[in-house]
Amino acid sequence: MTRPSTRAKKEGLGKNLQTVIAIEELCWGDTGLLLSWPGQGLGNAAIDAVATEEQLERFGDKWAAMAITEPEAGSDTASITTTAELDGEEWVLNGEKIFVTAAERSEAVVVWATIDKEAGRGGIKSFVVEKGSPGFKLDHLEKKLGIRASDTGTFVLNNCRIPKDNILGSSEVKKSKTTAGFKGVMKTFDNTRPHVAAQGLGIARAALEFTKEKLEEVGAEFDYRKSPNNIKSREKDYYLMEANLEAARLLTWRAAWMADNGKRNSMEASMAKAKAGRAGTLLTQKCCDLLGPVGFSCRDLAEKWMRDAKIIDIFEGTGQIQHLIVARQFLGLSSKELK
Amino acid sequence: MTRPSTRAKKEGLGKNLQTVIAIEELCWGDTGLLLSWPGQGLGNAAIDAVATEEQLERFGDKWAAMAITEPEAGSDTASITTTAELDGEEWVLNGEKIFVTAAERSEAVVVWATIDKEAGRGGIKSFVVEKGSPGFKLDHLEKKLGIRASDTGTFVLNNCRIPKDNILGSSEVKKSKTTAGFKGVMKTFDNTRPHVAAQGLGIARAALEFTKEKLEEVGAEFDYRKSPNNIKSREKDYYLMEANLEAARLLTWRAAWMADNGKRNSMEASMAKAKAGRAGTLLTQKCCDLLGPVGFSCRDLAEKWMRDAKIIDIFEGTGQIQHLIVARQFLGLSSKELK
Amino acid sequence: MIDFAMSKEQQMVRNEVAKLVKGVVVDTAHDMDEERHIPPAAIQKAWELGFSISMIPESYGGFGLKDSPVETALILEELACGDMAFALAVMLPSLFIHPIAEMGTEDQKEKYLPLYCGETYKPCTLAIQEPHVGSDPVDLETTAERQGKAYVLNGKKCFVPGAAKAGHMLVAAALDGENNLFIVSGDVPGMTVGAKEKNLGLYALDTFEVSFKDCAIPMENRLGGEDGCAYDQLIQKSRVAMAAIGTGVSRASLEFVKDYAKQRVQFGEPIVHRQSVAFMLAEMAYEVDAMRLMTWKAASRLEAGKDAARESYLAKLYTGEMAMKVTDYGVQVMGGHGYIRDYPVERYYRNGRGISILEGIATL
Amino acid sequence: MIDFAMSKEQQMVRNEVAKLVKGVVVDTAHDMDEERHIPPAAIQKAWELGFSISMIPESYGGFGLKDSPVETALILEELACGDMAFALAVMLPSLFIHPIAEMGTEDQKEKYLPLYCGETYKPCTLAIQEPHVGSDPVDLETTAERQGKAYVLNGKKCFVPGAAKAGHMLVAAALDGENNLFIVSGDVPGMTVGAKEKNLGLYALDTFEVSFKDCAIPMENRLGGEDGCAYDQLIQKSRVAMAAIGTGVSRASLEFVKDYAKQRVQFGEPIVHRQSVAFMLAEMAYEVDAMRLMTWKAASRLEAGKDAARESYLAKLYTGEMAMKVTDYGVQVMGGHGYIRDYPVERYYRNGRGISILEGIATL
Repeated sequence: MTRPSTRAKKEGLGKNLQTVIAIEELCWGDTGLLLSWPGQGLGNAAIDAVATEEQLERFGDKWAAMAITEPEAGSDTASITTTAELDGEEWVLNGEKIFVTAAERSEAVVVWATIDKEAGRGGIKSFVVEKGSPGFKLDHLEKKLGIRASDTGTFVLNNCRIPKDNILGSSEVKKSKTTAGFKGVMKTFDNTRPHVAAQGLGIARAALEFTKEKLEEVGAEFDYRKSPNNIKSREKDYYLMEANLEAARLLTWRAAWMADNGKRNSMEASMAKAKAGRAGTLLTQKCCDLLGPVGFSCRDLAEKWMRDAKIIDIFEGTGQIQHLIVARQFLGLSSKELK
Repeated sequence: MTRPSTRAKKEGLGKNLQTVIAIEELCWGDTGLLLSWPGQGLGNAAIDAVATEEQLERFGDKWAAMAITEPEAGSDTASITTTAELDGEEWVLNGEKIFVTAAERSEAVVVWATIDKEAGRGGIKSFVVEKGSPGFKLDHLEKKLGIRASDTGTFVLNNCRIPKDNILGSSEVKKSKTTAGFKGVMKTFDNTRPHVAAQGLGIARAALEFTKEKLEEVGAEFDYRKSPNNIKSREKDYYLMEANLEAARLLTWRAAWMADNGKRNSMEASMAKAKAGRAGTLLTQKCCDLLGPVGFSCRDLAEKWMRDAKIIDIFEGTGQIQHLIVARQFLGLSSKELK
Repeated sequence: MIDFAMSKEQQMVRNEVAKLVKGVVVDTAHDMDEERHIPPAAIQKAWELGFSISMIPESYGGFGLKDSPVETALILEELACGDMAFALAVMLPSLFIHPIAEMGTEDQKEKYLPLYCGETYKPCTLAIQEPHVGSDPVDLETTAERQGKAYVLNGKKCFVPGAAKAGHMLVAAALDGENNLFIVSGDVPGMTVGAKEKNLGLYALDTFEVSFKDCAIPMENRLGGEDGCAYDQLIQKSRVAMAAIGTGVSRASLEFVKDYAKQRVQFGEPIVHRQSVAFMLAEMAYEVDAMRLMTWKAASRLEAGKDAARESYLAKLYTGEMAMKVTDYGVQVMGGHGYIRDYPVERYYRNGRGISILEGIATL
Repeated sequence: MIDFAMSKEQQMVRNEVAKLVKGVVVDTAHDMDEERHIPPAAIQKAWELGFSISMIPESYGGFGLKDSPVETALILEELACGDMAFALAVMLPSLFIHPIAEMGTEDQKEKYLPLYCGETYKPCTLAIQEPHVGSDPVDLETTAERQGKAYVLNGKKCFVPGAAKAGHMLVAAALDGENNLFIVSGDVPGMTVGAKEKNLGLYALDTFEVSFKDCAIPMENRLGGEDGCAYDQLIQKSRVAMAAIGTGVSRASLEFVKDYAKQRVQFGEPIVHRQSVAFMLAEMAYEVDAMRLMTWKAASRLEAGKDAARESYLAKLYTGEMAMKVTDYGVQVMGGHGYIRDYPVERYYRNGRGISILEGIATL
């Protein structure tokens, strides 16, 4: 249900839309859990998207995490310094990867590394590194603000050796600055940004439903007829949150629907992620505020949703990066014109 | 009362603070009117700040407007193209100046022009051009969103000739990129930004008081004791507006107080302007919303305050420019590092 | 079935309106605003496209097409993207025609629809909003009281578009605590139409305060007869219509400043090269899309014959908030130029405030 | 007379606290949070600076200095800039000592102040907030009823700091509809202190739910005796104290990310070179200043002996909103690193939410 790319091919259109709806439901439960779901995640999405038949055979059923970020390369994915060098029949990888989701539970990790630093983006490739590969070590797991059910870790690659065939896509280095190869890897994100947005919808809806229930217990009334200025403050806050959630949901559905219908959706995917990330963050903060003591205590889940929701504004491209993507595409600007 | 710089010198400290308080009161009345007050405005502030004794004698009692902006030079004041060339005992000015406040009513205009385009900022000087000077023509007056009692106009300078002594400050061209001369002129704004912020306070307070009165007439109760989440939406909105207005006021007072106490306040002046401009804009919009039909009709003044308030977010440096100034100073960045 | 694509027919309708707007609105909107007047010829041209009467049965003078709230939402966005006052003026007769067609008795339809479904635009209108602070279209202060064979109306309405020239208007009033609509002839005694209102926005649109003092109207003029009408449904349609208009006004501001900001050079580069400007435009872009999607969702429910209380409420609430934000950003991006009435963003800003405030001034 | 300068004395006090924070808080705040525990030695060190008892007359064990709400606000901001949980723990006894000193009868002062104004930090506390949604410190559900020579308390409190170890606490309850405070001994029958609460923030601070079931306390334990106390004044002081703490937490986030953002290089430049980041920092900077000025204004009114109902309300409302916004920006500026507990902004974000929610957990 949550791994659309391979199955969608078989079952026809509409899978992206089905996926974002399913993800909202699952994250209404727990986002950390969803992220700890075998095979759910960027690693498998990348494999599904670009693996050869032979690679699909070898890795298709493995739970694969994705390792991009480095201590000095966050939003700036093009500046990664982990290297891969071909040595006979093996690639030798060296570097450090942080913020890897499902670092501990996964069976393999798709590691981004450069095979030619001079080539910039053109030299960046992704490699499937299976757990147990020599020189591949999970250094530590992070303690986080939220999504604590999910394990996030740091890997160190110290002369890590993997088979030559573990490279995803071609090993050819394109010398131009923005190559098809790098763009191909980045494209994975166009598909997954609506998924991340949907995670935000699930968290926000859970918080909102709980808040509504609790407010009704103490006399709040929700009547979609009355002028919003004559009602109680907490009631109007609720309506505004509901409207924002609905707006984020429709933007998310649209982006997924476009993917299902073969339309380029890079801008719309970023719109969804930008809106859902921000709306979810503000909405869960407000829910805690309206709930007062119930929103600050860990006895109920409102505080957890506030902690969880914040990640949607951050991972797989911060809100600022999403705005950059939207603005560049909407205005037709290059990354040099709008930095 | 509203022209502090010359008088403050005689009467001692506290004049900036007195001025911002007085401006708030006057703009509680009407900002357009304040801007049409003889001698109130940037032109006189510039003359007061840098004029020689002889010039003070000649222009001190003249109502002087300020002409900086050009069709292609708005926030980017350094790029002005109006030229001044010395021809014997006269300066000859050529160019077009827009958005000149009190264009029609003033008796003289302080015009910014470059005497050496190659020198960049170093070549920019200001000149007192009296009404009636040959080649100096008020082209037209603007129709505006708000502050309609104030006249805003466009001047065309076509071989406009003025006496050699009408230049304010030295005619020496400093070749460095950010010269003391240009900075001196820009410094005028450090002093006036809190004044502009205070205009915003006056408009916002008028709107807020009117709104409170009207809301009370239909049963709203304001009791500074009760938890803000249990009250009516319009009551909480009111409190939030009041708090934002108070925050903007205190930032404004602080900036003025610093000037009175000989402290460099460029950053704090921009903080006040940024906050007051934004808070006033949002607050007057919200007042109209809360007032419903009364906020949309011209029978009452709420709609006028909404139109007037918007100028505070724009003139004498937009909100974006103010954020730039604050950020550069707070972070210690040059204008090259943070564009 | 979730679908975000317009049908061919919907695209056609939208293109037709876009053509009209380009032809008779875009270049004249500024002058209409300045002169506080819309040329009747322009309105007549729009009338001839027949949107207001397409759903009216042919026997009453209409085209007998299926009523489509989604299509009407598309039309309203497009018209309002040209000019909000023009959009409201053009669609004005719908305020009277549509409720009669949907909720009127046979007699009422026969009597009133042919009057207004002809080839010439004839103003007829709807009076819902009341002029006091805190007024609420579902909590009316205007009352109707049964006296013998008449209903007697008392109360005050405001922002009634076209009231001065309207042959008839529907008036919302509470009868025994229930909201009802009454068909009122333009010359009925006890009704006073005030002078043209001056408002923050919509300078070009004629709106009026209308007062009723012991204004007696015949019993048969209660919309829907003795059963009354589905008043809440009218409110839902009115909310979605305003949401569509809010989307249009906001889009107009976005489109204008998008081009402006790409061309305006400051500090040696187009101002869109600055994140503060570019991010405002990005936010405007996705909020306009979100407004449209909210509108479409509510309109789709109405089109499917479902209750849209929630969706119409959220659509109006959201577009009301966002139209203000987007039109504010529009002015802000342009700086000083945004404050000058030579540029349309000034008008959008004033009109944008109307989306949340105005009630019952448009319908689907 | 409007004045924004700190007096020499105020500067001295602030510097002293800043030194303490640098010495015993900054490096340990993260571990205190992780271990959900504050080392008693650190608290004792702060206690020895004597802030909590400086205004208590020497005859009761204090220093007999003039009470200064402004000075206390400075202290609270500084402590909370180090760590909010630490600030609340250190100032905990004030919650009991100050109301007794200000509003207690002579007997109450004599009996209780010397117990807690010694050289050693001894916990005593205040129970105001109630655990239900919509709870309001001025609209209490906990009741006190007069029965013979006793007051009988019934109700539930939450977020009571230090309740488990407190020798005494003040409990807020409504007596005949009027809010009152009652002095309750830690071992009184009918009072139950629950397990340590787990909360969104303040992991290191011990807070508890406290229940009262027919809990009888002696008549003389009503604060202020038969006249009761100026309860609203306590609420005012409590609001301003929280505003000062909110300023401190926000400043901590601002200071941390200011340095981080100047050093963090992405896309070849420090991230502060981007307007989106720089403008967030600019907004954080002026909002922290605004929060502080709002706090100072309210504290000044209290210091002058004036009613500060309006100013204290606005200060808490504003700092509650802005502490959330500023600490959110703090996390956002740092991106993924902001989400990791190795950096303090994660803690500030959780604590920041407490400013608007928590009531009566601090006082001046």
